[in-house]
Amino acid sequence: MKTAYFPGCSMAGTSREFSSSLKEVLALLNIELNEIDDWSCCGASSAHVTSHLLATALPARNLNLASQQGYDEIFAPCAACYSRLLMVSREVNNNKKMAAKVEDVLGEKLLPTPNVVNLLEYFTQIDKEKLAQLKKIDLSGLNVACYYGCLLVRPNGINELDDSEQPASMEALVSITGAKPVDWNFKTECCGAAHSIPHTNIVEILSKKIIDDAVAHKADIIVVGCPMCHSNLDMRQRKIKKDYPDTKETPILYLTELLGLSFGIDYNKLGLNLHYIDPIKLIEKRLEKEAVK
Amino acid sequence: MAQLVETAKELLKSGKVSYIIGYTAHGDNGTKPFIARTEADAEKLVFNHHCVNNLSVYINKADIPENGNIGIIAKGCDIRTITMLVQENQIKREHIYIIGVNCNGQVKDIGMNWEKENVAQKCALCEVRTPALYDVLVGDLEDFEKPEPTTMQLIQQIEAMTPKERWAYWQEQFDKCIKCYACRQACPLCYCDQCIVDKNEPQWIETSPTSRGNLSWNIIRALHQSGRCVGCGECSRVCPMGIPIGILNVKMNMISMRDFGFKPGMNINESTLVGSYNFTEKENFIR
Amino acid sequence: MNEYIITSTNINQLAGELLNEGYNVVAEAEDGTAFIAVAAGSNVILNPFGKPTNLSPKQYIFPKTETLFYYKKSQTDVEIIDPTGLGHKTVIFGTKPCDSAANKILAKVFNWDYKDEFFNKRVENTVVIGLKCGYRDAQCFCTSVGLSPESGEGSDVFLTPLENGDYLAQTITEKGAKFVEEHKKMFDAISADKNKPVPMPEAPAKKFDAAKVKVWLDSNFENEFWDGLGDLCLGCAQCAYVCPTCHCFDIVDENFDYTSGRRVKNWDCCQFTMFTKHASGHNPRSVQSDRFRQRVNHKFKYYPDRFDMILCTGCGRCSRGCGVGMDISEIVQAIDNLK
Amino acid sequence: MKIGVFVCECGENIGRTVDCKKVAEIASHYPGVAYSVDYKYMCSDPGQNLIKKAIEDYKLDAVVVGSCSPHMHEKTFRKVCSSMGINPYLVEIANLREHCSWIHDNIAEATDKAADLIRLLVEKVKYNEPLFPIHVPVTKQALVIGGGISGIQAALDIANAGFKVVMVEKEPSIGGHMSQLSETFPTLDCSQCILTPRMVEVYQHPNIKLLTYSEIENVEGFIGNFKVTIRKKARSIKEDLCNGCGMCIQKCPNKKTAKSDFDEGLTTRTAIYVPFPQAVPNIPVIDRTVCTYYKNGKCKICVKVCGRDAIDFEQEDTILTEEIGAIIVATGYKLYTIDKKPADSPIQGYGEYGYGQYKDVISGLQFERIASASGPTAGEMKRPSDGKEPKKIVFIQCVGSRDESKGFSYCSKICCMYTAKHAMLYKHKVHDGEAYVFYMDIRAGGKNYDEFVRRAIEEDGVNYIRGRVSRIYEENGKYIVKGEDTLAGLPVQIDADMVVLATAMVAQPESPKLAQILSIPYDKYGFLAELHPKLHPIETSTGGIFLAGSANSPKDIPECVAMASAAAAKTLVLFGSDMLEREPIVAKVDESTCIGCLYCKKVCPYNAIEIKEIRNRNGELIKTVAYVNTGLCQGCGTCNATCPSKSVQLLGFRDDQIFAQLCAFADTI
Amino acid sequence: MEENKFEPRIVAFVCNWCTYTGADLAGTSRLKQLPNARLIRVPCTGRIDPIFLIKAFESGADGVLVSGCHPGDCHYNSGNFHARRRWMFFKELLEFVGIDEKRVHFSWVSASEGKKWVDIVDGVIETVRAEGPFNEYEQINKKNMIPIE
Repeated sequence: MKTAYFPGCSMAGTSREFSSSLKEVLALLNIELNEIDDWSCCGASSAHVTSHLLATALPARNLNLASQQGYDEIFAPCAACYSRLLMVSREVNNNKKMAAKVEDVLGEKLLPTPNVVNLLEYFTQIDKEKLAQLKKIDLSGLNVACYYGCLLVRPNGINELDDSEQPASMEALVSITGAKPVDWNFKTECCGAAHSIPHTNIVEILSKKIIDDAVAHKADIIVVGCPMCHSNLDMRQRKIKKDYPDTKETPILYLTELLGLSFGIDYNKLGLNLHYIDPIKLIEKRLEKEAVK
Repeated sequence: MAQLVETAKELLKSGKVSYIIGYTAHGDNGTKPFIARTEADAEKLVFNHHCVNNLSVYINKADIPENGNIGIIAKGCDIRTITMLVQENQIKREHIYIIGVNCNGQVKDIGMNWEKENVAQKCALCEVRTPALYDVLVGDLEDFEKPEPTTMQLIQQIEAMTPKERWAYWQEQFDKCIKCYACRQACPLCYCDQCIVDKNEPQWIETSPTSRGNLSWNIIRALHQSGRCVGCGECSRVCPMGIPIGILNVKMNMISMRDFGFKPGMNINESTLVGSYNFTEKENFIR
Repeated sequence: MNEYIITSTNINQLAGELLNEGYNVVAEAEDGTAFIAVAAGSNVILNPFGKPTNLSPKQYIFPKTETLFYYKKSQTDVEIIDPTGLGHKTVIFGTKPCDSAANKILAKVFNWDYKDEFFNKRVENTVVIGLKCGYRDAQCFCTSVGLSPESGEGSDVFLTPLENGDYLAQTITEKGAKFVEEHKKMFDAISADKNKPVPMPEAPAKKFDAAKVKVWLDSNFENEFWDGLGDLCLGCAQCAYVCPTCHCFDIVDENFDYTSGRRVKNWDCCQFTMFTKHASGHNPRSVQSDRFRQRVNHKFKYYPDRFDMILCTGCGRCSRGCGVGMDISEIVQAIDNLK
Repeated sequence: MKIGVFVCECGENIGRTVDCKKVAEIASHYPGVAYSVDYKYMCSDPGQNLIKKAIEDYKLDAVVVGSCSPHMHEKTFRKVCSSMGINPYLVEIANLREHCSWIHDNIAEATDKAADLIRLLVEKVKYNEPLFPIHVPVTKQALVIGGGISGIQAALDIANAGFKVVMVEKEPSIGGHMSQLSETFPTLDCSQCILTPRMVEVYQHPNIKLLTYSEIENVEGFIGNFKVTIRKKARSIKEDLCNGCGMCIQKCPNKKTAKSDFDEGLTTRTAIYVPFPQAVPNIPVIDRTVCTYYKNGKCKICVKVCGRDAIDFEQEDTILTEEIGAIIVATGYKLYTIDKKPADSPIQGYGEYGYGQYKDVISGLQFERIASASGPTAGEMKRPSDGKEPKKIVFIQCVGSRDESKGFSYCSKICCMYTAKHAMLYKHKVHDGEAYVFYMDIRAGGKNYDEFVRRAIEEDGVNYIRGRVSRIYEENGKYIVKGEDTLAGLPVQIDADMVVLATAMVAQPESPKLAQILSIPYDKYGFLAELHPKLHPIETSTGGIFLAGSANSPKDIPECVAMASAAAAKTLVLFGSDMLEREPIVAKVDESTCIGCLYCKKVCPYNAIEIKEIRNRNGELIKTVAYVNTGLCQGCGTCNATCPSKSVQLLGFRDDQIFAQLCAFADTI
Repeated sequence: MEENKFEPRIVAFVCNWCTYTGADLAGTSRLKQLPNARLIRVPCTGRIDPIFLIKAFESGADGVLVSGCHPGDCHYNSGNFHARRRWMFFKELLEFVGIDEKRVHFSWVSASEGKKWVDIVDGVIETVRAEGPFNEYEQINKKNMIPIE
């Protein structure tokens, strides 16, 4: 199994901390990510509301690049990229007409599409023991709400990793760190990503509900695996708090950051310093508490 | 082929098999089917490029007195027929000891020289140079120049014809037929005690070698083979009149491949095509 | 016996003329599978050095299928209609001695207790233009059955290839002489200087002594020699149908519809399981070895007994064509070598 | 052969477009036809007499009648002829009406065709052979698989008619799902009260042999002559000794080891247990998976307390075989698993409803238990999580059913009714409570059914909301039910105390396996298939095997009972005669030419082809050939067409008969 | 029928339970249809041996129609499934040896599809009429049948 790495725009931009923490963690597992050479937009942004063909051709190109470069699996940490790549690989395989059109657009033959995996699948593939061995700091005492958002375990029936309504795979990974995943309601509720730019007010309402429910179930932090979720929950949280003062400030971490923490990686290396809602204070507090006990 | 001889001797010595059906040298550079009953006989066994015969035909056609288990030397293609015979209840798997051979190509017909233009058609698209099923495997694979798949080409030519042309083509071919039934007798899967053509009351197929009888004979034979024929090509080979009967079967096989992804005799555990069905199946030709 | 020269061009000329005269003209097919009708304008293939055709020219005097009569039933009676066009005038070019010789052998059985008009009419109306044979292979054994690649036995006119490509034509029978007379202008007189026959390879060595073999057969119907002899025979009729002398046939009725049909005579073969199978299900020749013994005996014992002729011309077709390498000459040879 | 041809004018019906005189005239010239005549009404008495007379006068030995479709009068004319000593299968019917006169105008053409149709059959009938009905003996003992209400009803009907019945139930007690129910719609009478007496009746009936905690191992044979192998699982109790005092159960130390299936997991039970107090038979079972003794070889308290040393830890499964004449399959249903989907199952679960995650989101049957006086709450409305009385309750219909995305397209049929019932029961118990029902449609077809639903809405004030629920989540002790009111076109949100999911009926997971054992078809959901949805809803494609209850498809109690009685009736019809008479149109093997490739066996829809070994005098095997079990063969002839050597022939439609027809066709103008 | 006009001769093999009954329905509903088809009734399409079709052609048919129950409706559960698989090969085989597909027709006609039956019968007859007489087969028949004719 030769795996390609598809960063997508977020990893290079809004979610640099995701990217860096991921790299750091994998480094410990001495896994090196080999980026697809000359990758391009995954078509998630506005492509698929403007042109279906474009939205198909863009990911198809990347899939094909990967195949051409001899990869049989693509790892797309960004849930949006993942979703696009997955859906398109399905489409070109099942819809010959579309495949032909795409080939026409790209001006090249489509090779057998590689297997597409997201953050959860990627880490679930890694041997649990290996991860457990890396654990330096026990995060028990840290209550974590695992938030999957709308893409990580969907679409139902295609994404076979986990149940799309009551997923549990992230919890499994989180518990490696010793942190306690809380049982809560909004694991797969909408964060408003689609409206992120045009209707921030909607985003606020939706995101607030998520944060509130997490808090209501005693979560200290929310762990995510998707840049969109992260930006909505983290970046917008200040504004949310401004508009709804009752909101309890809750740091939002990427799964990789949480793992990194327990693997004893330096905060800044993980990019914890880049968060809008500073997680570091809270974490320190918790960990001290542990220490005192 | 010391390995082959040794294996054969061992089998006969141990009494695992009462005899072994194999090939022995015949003529200048030919072979012929041969039954080894003793270790001395086993010495005479050979395997080379001239072992085109499909010996599995002897499993239930020959009058060889059957006592105990049989050993047989078989190429991948022959073993596909053996698989069919097992699936069709003609022999129990445990009663036949298969000495599989890695096959490096065969000549078109007994006694031909081993040259590219003499390589049998069945070797052109062979997938079972190493058999899918055997009790012991002997010999090593060596590369050889595959022949042009002229059979396929011929089929495509015929398909390209108009119905009337096709009809004319086959009439010309079938008119040659003298009803010697060499095709039937040489076919390991034509094992009926009394072939439909030998049945009167009613005489579905006229026995006379005339255009009527010959047409229905060849059609019905191809039909009875469809989904069963493994394309060993013996029928075409033994036809004294040089009628390319085999391609009818090849054509049928192409259909079973296209519509069911099914190749007869490849997997002994797979259910046969004839006698099984799927609820939904190609029926665009049915109104 | 008169001798003439006929040029290869004249042979084709002759063929054309014969067609105009309404003859069936028959000669080797290009692919060498059989003797076929020569179409107007196409050349007659003479192939002295080529392998004998897969199928012998037997079919022109004893066809693979022949309608004996047609019938039409009504509620009360049956109407019988004779077939037409029986025994059409035919000329066969270039039969090798081993083929030409066959007709005489067959004539015996077809005129034995009952005179077979179908056969006789055909022989009567057929002119056989034989050809000296220059082909030798492992299966040839004409010399072992008292023939030779050079004999005109059974031909009406016998051709010998000359070095300049012409042929020496010898009239063997009355019919032959008459035929040549009728087409005189195609035949030139012999001119001593340029009549060098093409040198022929040595006649095939005798494989066995037929007389000696018969003696053994006379007393060894039951003998372990026969056991398992046919084990590997597939029991098809290739050997019999290509054979110039095999003459077994089967008579069946075929319906066209519910009132009319025909009675046909088709080739049959002693190697078929069904050949001797009784209605009861009992089969006196139950295993292939019995059937093969029958084949050998019929050719080298029964026929000689009855007609003082061996039912074999040594053309070796049966062996060449056999899919599993059964070779009758080898087997008879083996008998010869016994004890 | 002397064949008589009788052309019927059917009044004007045939006569108008077919010149029957001419047809009869033409037919009279066909070879083999000894007599040919036309008449106005062949099926009338004079017509029949005309045929009889002709048979006598002309010594006819076969008859072709040109008349209406054989589906109309074949029987009639066959009777007429057999009354004159002609075997009914030497009579053929040419369809001159439906297939000729009624569909053509041109008299010449129609007449030609009529003559042809008759000629074809004249030729065929020449090859017809006399056939005689096949008689198979009937074992007059029925097997009822399943001891639910359907099985009970069928068993009692048959037993009361005086025939022996073997009832096999896989659970330790009979009663099935009905015994779990509290009240039943539309009358709200107590389920237990009407069921228990019947259970006891079964137990005590002299004609019924009750085998609980048993399963069908194998079924051989055919209608009237089945041989059934039954596995009686080890109860670890000697049934003959146990008097059901229940001491062992009281004293069993591991009280809470297992969830109670009967209470749908709402309560726990001991390792040695009877499923429920009114269980029949009232004999405990030891659950070997949890019992301490089987775990670590110690305990044996039950042995000590049992006054009749009925406990037998070494007891093993026993295999018994029964001779059976007819089988009634009443294996019932199972509830759809609402839980989040199991990794292996192709069915999507309802994770969004949080069943299994939230204690107070429960299934229909669980609600039945809560509502039931014999249930865990003794019939009081208490929610599982904290035992509080739910003040707001939401019922969701069509959970599992009618939902393609979850893999079920069918309607579970009973949910509308039982949800209405649930809502009512709730309102009757919690007067100040609010009940909401989310529905797609209300399907209340049936006697007093719609009235029942209306009552729930109008008298008991249950709020019906037309729409689906998208999500349920818990928020400080409340369950937020988010859905849509499609009539108002508005999203709705209800903070409920308890949610009841009207889960669909699905087939028993084992039913495909059972179907294979019985060789009867089943649909893609695993429900057992009837022979014909309208005309043969009880029969299966295998003669002598009948269906009852929801093993066939979702059904409510009245339907199950009706169907069970119907199945019983079918069985009694079968038992009515000692010999079973069957159409002799069956396949026959020519063993002399059969080569035993057994493709016929592969294609036979009825497993009617068996393998027969042919041995010589010394008992050595010569060959194996196909053999047709005429008891099973239904006469489709697929084997005949498949057989390469035509060694198997379908009597009545043999090759030579069809060949003859085709030869006759050759003369068609 | 006047001489010059060609009237195709059609043999129709139909199953007893669906198509034959469907044809009955067509009759009882008085749906007019062309008179060129001759029905041969068999219990099930499973019984229809491809060899019937060949014999039909030998017997001078210009076209053949085979019809039975829809998949799943088979009175014998699975007879028509095996038939369907058989035809799949047979049809292409016939085409391959030069028997035009326009002369061999297959259909599912249920007992309730009287109208469909009529459409199919008329359809087949017209297609074959357009094809003209099956000369190829006539010729090989003649070869045997001389001098009768």
